Amino acid sequence: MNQNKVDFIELTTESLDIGAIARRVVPANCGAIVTLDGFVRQFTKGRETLYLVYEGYEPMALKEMEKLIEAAKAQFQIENVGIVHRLGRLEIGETSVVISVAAPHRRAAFEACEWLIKELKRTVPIWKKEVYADGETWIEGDKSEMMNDE
Amino acid sequence: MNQNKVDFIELTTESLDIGAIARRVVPANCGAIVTLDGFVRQFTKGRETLYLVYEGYEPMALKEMEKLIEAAKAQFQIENVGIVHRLGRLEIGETSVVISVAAPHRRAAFEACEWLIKELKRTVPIWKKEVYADGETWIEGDKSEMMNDE
Amino acid sequence: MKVSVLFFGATADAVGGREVEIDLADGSNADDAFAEIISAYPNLKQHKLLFAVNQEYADSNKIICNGDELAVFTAVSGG
Amino acid sequence: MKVSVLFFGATADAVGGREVEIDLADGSNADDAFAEIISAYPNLKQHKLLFAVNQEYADSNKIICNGDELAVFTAVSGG
Repeated sequence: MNQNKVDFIELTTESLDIGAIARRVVPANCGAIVTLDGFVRQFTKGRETLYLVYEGYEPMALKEMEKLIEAAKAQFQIENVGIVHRLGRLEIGETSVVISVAAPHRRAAFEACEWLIKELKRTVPIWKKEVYADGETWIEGDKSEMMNDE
Repeated sequence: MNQNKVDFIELTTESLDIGAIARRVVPANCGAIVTLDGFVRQFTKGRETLYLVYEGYEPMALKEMEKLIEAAKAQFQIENVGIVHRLGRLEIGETSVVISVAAPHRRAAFEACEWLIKELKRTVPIWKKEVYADGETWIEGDKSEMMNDE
Repeated sequence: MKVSVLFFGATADAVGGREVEIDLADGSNADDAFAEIISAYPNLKQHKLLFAVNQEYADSNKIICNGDELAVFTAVSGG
Repeated sequence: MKVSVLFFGATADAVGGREVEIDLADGSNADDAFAEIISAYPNLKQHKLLFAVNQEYADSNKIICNGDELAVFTAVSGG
């Protein structure tokens, strides 16, 4: 199966094409891709966001994403994984992260994709700043969650 | 939330653009879309497929897909659902079905998307014919599974 | 009364056509209708069949009416 | 010895910069280093912090070496 290996991780400031990302993880023996598309919400708890800025500790983020793929492949019967996270300024409705998982059976693809986004939000050093009409805030994750599982 | 309602179901013989389908289900209060992309496998149980032909009982298929969306929305906290199934001849690697589910929280999107593809494969009157080098076969689903749950 | 019966995929191949008209006694229910169809096209017996009336999965006891659209097909395999 | 310390997002705002150099006693471990950084930039105390050494989450007891890359940041919020 190694000749089909097409995992990839990328950080980019360009806009993300979900379909193109999903297509890149297709191997010949698979029948399903599950793709998570995370994007910029207009309203969070009733407050309107004008736009977001994502910043990453890029080399460490890539290493952590690589680790997530390795861990996902050890846990789930999946073939290929693609993770692309966008950085920089994102407008409302734009995609910030795409995770595509190809697997022979869709159950594993669903499980792995859900696990990957959960872990990405916990471990990959990327931060978002929400910009409102009247200010801006760097969003901080839940450290206790991070530390308990690491 | 009704002004954001953008559910859709379609049958088409055109090729499917996963990204474009996923984008159509984005409402302002959601942060995640989960998309299932089913496609034509080159090998099934070691046998090589040259191409597939999908046929549908189109008006009934649309009604059954509509019912699935209603049932999914009754069960899961989701906002919008798009289901597009392709019919006609499909080459290896082409997408046959895309199901995109947008939800405020990704857990519900994953659950609903997985439920929808499982039910679609059980209830929506569409059939596939696998064409091999040495013949062709209409694939028949598992009727007992269908009848037990209906 | 006359009703039309649609076939798809494997059942269309088995009966050699995609649509036929059958004559049914008034008051026939779905089970009666589908028994009639199968006896007219015994090739269908090789398949596990599902039945629909007016684009809904059929309840065995559903009374068939003039002009109804029946369909006979194998368990589905889309997706 | 000299090591560089990187800050991102909220911690970059708190210290007013994205990178500083600090002097550490030889044999310092990660806990010592980060205590030093926090005492130099007390604004950081307002945040729940994570620490990395050479682009890996830091083990408290990890001995810091000359030229290591340290980083101080808040719990992540990507995705």
